[in-house]
Amino acid sequence: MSKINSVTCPVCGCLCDDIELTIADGIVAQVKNGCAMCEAKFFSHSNEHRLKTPLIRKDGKLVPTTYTVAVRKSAEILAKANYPILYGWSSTDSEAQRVGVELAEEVGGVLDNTAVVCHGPSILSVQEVGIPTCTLGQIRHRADLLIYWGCNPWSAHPRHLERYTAFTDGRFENSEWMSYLNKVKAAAGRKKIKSLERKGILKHRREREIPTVSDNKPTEILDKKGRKLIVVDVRKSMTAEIADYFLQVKPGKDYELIQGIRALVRDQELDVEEVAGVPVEYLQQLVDAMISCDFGVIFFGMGLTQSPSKFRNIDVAISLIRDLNMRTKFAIMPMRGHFNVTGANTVFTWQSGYPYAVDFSLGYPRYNPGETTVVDVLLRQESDAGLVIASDPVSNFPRKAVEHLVKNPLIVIDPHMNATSLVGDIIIPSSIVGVEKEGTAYRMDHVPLPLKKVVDPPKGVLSDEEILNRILKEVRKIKSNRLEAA
Amino acid sequence: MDLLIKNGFVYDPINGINGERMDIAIRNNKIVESVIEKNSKIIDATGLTVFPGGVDIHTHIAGSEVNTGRLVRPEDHEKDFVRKTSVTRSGVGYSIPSTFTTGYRYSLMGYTTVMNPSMAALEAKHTHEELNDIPMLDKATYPLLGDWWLVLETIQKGDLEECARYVAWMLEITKGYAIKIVNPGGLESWGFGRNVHSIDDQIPNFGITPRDIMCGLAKVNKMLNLPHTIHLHTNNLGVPGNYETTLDTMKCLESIPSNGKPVVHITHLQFSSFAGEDWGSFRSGAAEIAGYINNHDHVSCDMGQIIFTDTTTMTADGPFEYTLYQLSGHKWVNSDVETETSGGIIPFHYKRKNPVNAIQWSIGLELALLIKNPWKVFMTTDHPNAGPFTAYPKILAWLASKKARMATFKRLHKKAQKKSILPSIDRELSLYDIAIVTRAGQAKALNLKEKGHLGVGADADVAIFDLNPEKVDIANKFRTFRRAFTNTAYTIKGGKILAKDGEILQQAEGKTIWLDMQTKKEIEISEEIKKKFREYWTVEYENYPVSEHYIKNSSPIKIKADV
Amino acid sequence: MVVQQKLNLILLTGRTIDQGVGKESGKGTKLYFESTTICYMDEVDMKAIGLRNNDHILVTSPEGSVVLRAVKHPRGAMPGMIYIPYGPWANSICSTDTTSIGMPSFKGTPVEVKPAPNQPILTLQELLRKEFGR
Amino acid sequence: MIILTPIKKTQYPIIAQCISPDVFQEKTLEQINNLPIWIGNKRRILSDLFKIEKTTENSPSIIINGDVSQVRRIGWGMTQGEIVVNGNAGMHLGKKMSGGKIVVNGNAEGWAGSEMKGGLLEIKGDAGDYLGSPYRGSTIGMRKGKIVVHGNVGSDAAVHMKSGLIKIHGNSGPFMGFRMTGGVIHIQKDAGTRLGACMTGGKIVVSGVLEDMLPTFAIEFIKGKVKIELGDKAIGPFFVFLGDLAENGRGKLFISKEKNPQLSQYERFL
Repeated sequence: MSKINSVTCPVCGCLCDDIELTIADGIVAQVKNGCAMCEAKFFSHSNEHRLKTPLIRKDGKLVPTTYTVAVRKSAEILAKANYPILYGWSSTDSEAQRVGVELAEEVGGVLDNTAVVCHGPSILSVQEVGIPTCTLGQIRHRADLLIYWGCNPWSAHPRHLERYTAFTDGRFENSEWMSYLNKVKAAAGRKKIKSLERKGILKHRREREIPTVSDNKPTEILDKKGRKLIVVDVRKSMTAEIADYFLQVKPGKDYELIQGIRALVRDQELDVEEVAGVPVEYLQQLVDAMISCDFGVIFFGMGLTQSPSKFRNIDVAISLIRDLNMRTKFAIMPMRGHFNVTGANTVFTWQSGYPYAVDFSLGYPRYNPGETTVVDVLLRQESDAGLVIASDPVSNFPRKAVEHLVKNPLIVIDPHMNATSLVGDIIIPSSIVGVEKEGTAYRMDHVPLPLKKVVDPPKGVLSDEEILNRILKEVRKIKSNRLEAA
Repeated sequence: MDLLIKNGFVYDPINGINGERMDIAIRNNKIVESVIEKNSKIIDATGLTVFPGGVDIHTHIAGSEVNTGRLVRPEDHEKDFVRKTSVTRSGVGYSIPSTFTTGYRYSLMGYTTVMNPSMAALEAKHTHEELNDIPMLDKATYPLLGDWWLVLETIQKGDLEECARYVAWMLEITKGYAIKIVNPGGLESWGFGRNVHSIDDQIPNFGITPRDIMCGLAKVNKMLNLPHTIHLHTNNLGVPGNYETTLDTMKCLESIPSNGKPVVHITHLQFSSFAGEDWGSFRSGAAEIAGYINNHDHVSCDMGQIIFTDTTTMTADGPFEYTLYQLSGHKWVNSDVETETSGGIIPFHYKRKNPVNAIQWSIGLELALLIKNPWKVFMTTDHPNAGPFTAYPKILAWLASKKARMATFKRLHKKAQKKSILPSIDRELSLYDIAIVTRAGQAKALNLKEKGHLGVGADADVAIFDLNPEKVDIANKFRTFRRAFTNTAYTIKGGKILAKDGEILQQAEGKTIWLDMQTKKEIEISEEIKKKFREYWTVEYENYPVSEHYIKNSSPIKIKADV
Repeated sequence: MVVQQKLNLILLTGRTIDQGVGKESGKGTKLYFESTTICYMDEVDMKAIGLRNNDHILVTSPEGSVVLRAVKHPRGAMPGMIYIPYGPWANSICSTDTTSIGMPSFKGTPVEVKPAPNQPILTLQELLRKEFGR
Repeated sequence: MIILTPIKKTQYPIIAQCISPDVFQEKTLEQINNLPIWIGNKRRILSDLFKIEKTTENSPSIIINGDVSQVRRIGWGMTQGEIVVNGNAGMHLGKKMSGGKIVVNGNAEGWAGSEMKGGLLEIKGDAGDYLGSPYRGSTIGMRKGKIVVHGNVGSDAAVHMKSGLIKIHGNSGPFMGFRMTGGVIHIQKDAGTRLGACMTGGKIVVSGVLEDMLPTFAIEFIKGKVKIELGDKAIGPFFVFLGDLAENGRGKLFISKEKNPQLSQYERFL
C-alpha cells in the first residue's frame, strides 16, 4: 500500500492537482480530495470496460489482433487516403498531441480536436475580438463579482467554486463558504417554517419571512459586501441554486441580453421595456453591480457556445468585458471541458499556427472552421478514412455526421470500450493518460500541469504517444517504398 | 568529418578580427586551431563574408503569450504559409511564425542563438515545450520576476538575501537565464486595473516603489553572480514623455557597483525614448537618452526598431497593451498571471504615414547611431512587437547606409520628417560594427562565452554571407548588402551545415541553456513557503517546477552565488 | 385540464453530474445508460401531456426520433424546454446545422414530445445497430 | 474564350484557384490543361477534372458548363474578364476579386465574394453562409463592388462590410451586416434575426418582414423611400432605426412599415 500526493486529475478543465491516491496491489484503492468524476476516473483503470488487446473488424465482427497488425493496417489506411480526418486529442497529453500534428501533416489529413463541439466558437470569437482574461489564482485573490453564464460548474466542474472562485480565500478576497452555509441553514429553516405553517402551528409570521434567494428581481444582495455570485442560465441549474442571484434568460436570447447590458454600460437608453424576458430596470441594477465591483469575472460554457448565435454570443460577451474594463477590472474565461482540450489547442497552435480544424491536405496548415472542421467535412461526406483518438465522437456528434464516419475505414485509439470503438474497424487500446502514463496537460486558464503515472497499464498496452509514433513510422515506410517503386 | 571554411573575410569583433582573410577550422561542434585539410569537408569562402552565428538578445518566440498571439491571428497566417518538404515541417508566418518556421527563418538569416525574454514562471513548462519544437537554434529564456509577490515582500522587508535565494530558486526551477523586469510595480497594480506612473509611485498594497524593485533586483543580480544583468522593460513604456522616466531609471541604478560593466540592460529602448506631452506634441527623446548612455557605463540596451508592417504586439506590460487597445480598438488580449505578472496582445500596423509611428521609426535608428559604442546597443525589433525578426536585414541596411535610411525617410509623414534629427546623422555602421550589434555585443552582454565569436573553443556557429567586402561598399550598395544578409550562403551550427543559399538542408535540434544555481546555503523551501504556495498559487508546490523532462537538450551553466 | 397528445418544445442538451461520472466510469456502465436516457421536463408541460415521472416518451426532431424517460426538472420552472444530457441518444435528434462554424446546434433544436408508454428505450448497442448498422 | 466541362465526380474537396481569367490569359490550351489543382490531398492538373476547349474568340472569359460545387476558389483574386458558371459553384467563389464579373446560374457555397474589392458577382440561385464576409480573424470585409443574389442568403453575410452594394432578391439569414461600417444592403424579402448586429455605419434596407428587432436599436424617423444605388430606389415607407447602441453605432436599418406592423409600438418614441 502506498500513498501518492499532488496528483493531477485528468477529467475536466479544472485540472485539480491536489489529489491524494492510495495504491494497493497495483490498483487505485482510495481517492482523496477529488470530486465524483475524479474518483470514477481513477477507479476506471481496473474496471471491466477496459480494452486490453487490439481488435480488428472481420466479416462485420471485431476480433482480437496484435499491435503490429493493427498499427500496420492503420498506417496503410492513412497512407492511402485522399482526405483522412484525425479527430479527438482532448483527453491525451501534449506529448501525444505533438506526434498527432506530425502524423496529420504526413498523411495530408484534416486535424481537429473536440473544441469543435465545445469551445470552438469561443476560439472564433477570440480571433475576432481578443479576450481579456487571467489565470484562476488571480480570480481567487481578487474577484469580488463572479458570474457564471450558461455553465453549470456544480455538475461539470465540481471543484471550480471551491478551488478557484467563490469558496476560496485569496489575498484580497475571502471565501463565501460560511455565508453559503448560513443561506442553506436559512433555507432549511424556511422549509421548516413552511411545514409548521402547513400544519397550522404557525400562522403567517410575515415579519420574519425570509426572502427567497433567487428571483429575477435583483435584491439588495447585489449591494452586499464580499464576493457575489451570479448565475445566468435558461434553467435553474445546481449552480444557480447556490448563487446570490439567478437571472433566468429566455432560451436562445443570450445575445440580446448581453447587447442590452452593453448598451446600458455605455449609458445608452433602450427603446424597449424588457430584454430576453428580463425588465430593463433589473438589468440596470445588474450593470451597476458590474461597474462598481473591484474585479469581476464572467465564466461561460456551452449555454453560450451551443445555443443559437453560437460564437456571436461569445463575441459580444467578450466585447462586454472590453467595455467594462473602461470602468473597472473585468475578465472572462471559457469553462473548458476535457482535461486537455486547452492543450490540444495550444499544441496545434504552436506547431501549425491554428488551434483546431487544421487541414494539411495541401501540404501546409490551412484553417477555416465551417470548411475544415471535422463535423462539416463529415456532413458534406468528403473524408475517406478516419482516426479517432482520446474522444468519443459517435456519442458526441450528430447522427448524420457519424453515419459518414462509420461508412469509411475507422481507426480508434482509446483505453476504454465506448460508442466509437464499438463501431470502429481497428481498435487500438492505449494506457490512460494521467493514471498509467505521465505527461502534460493545460488547465482551462492555460496553466500547464504535469500528469502522473500512478499505476502500470495492463500488460502490453502502449501509450497514445507510442502508438502514434509507430503509425507515423509505418506511414513513412509505406510512402518511401511507394516512392522507390515509382 | 571536420570542416574547413577557407579564405573568407572574417569578422570576429570579440577577437579583434576585422575582415581579415582567414580559415576557420571546425571539429565536432567546436572551433579548433586547425584541421587536416584533406580529411575535411571544405567550404570555399573566397569572396564571402564570415561572421559568428547570430545572437538575438530579445525575441518573443515561445510561451503562453506568443502562442496566444498566434492563436488570435489566423488572418496573419493565411497570407504566409510554408509547405512541408522532405526535411522540414510545414508552418505559417507572418508576424508570429509557428515554431518550426521560426527556427528555419532565423537559421536562413545566419542566427544560431536566441533569447526568449518573457516567461511567466507559472507557465514555464509551456515555454520549454515550445522551445523544444523550435529547431536550428540554441535558446534560453528569462522568467518575469519584477512583480512576483515573494520579491515584493522580501524587498518590502528589506531582506535582499532572502530575496536573492528566492530568485535563485526561481531561475533554477523555471530553467531560466536572467531576471526579467517589466514595468516594475505596474503589473501588480494592473491586477486591479491600475498602473504606476513614475519610479517613485507607491505600489498599492505593498508599500514599495518601482525604484525599490529595480535597485533591489540589480543588487540581487550581483549577489547571485548572474551572467546577464537585470533585463528591464521600463515604467511608462509607450507613453509620450517617458524618456524622463527612463533617465530616472538609469540614474537610480548608478549607485549599483559596476566595475565599468553594465548593471542593467534596457530592452527595446525605442519605446522608452519618447518626448513630448501627448501624441500631438510627440517627438524623439533619443538624443537625451543617448547622451546619458555615452557618459555612463552601467547601461546596455537594444533598439526595438519599428518596421512599417502589420505585426502583433505582445508584452507582459498589461496596462501598456490596454493603452494600445484604446488607441487602436483592435482585438485585445489581456492575461494576468496570479502572484507573478500580467500580459497583453494587440495586433498593430505601423504606418509610414502615421506621424507617431514615423517618429518611432526615427527614434530607434537615432539611438543606434547616436550611442557611440556599438557594444552598448544591439539590433532588435523586440520581435514581434516593433516588427517581425525577418525584417532584420532591412534594419542593417538602414544602419550601414545613410542612403538606405534616407530612401525610407523621404516616404515618411511630412510632419515626422520635420521633427526628426535623423538627416543630420551621418554615421554608417561598418561590417565590423554590424557583427557587434548582431552577435558579438549580444553574446558579451549575455556573458555567453562560447557564442558570438570564432576563437578556438567557441561553439562552431558560423554565418557565411555572399558579400565581398572588397568589392561591395555596403553604404552605397545597400540592396546588395541587404540581399546577402536575408539568406546566408551557409549557416553552420554546432559544426553542421544547416542552410545553404536560402534553403534548409537539414533540421537540427538546439540546446536550451539555463542556470544551475549553486548557492552557499542549499536553497531550501521551508514548510512555511510550501504552505504559502497553496495560498499564493492554485497549483501544488510539487507541480510547479520545470523538471528536466521538459527540456530536450539541456545545457545548464553552473553559477556560484554569493548567498 | 385537457390532456394534449403532444407538445412542441425546444431541445437543450448538456451536462449533468451523473452523466459526467458515468462517462468517466465507462460508456458501457448502467450509470451512463441511465443518466443519458432521461429527459428533464417542466412539471406543467408534463402534466399537459399526461406524463408522470419515469414515463417513456418519444422525442422527434427533423433529424430522427428517440425514446427516453421523462423526469420532472428538479429546480424551478423551464416551460417550453426539455433537457437531455449529452450522449448518443440526445445526438440522434440534434440539429446538424453548423452555420458554417463546425458546431452543430446542440441547444435550441425544435422537437415534438409525446408519451410512448409501450416503447422501450434502446441500449447503446441497439441504438448503434439501428442507426449505423453496427 | 475558354469552356470547361466537368468530366469527373469526386467526394473530395477540389482547390482550383487557377480558374481565373487572369491566370488563363495568354496561355495556350496545353498550358491551361496542365495548371495545378488539388483533389483531396493529391496534386493533379486541371484536365484531370475538366474537358477544356478554347474558342477562337479572344476574350478573357471562362464558361463552366456543369456542377462545380466541390470546386473551391474559382475566380480567386480576379481583376478582369468574366466567369459564367452554368451550375452550382463551390466555396470561396470570387474571393478577393477586384474586377471583372462572375455569374452563377445556380447556387454558390459559403464565402462567395469574400473580401471582395471590386467587380460584380451575380448569383442566380442561393448563396451560402459568409457571403462577402472576411476570413477568420480579419476585419477586412467587402471594400467595393457589387453582389446580387436572386435567391436566399445564408448566415453571417456582409460581415465587416465597408463599402459596396449587396442586393438580395430573396431572404437573408441571421447576422447579416454584422459589424458593418459602411456600404448598402437591400433585402427585398425577409430578413433573419440579429440584422445589423454591432453595426456602426452603412445602411440595410428590408422590404419584407424582419424576424426579430435587436433591443439595441433606437427608432429615428419614418422615411418614404431610400436610395439603393444610382437609378434604384426602394419604396417605403420605412421605419428608420439607428444602432447598434451597444457599439455607439450610427448604422441605419430601413424596415418596411407595411410588412412589419409589430414594430408600430416604436412609433410612440417619435
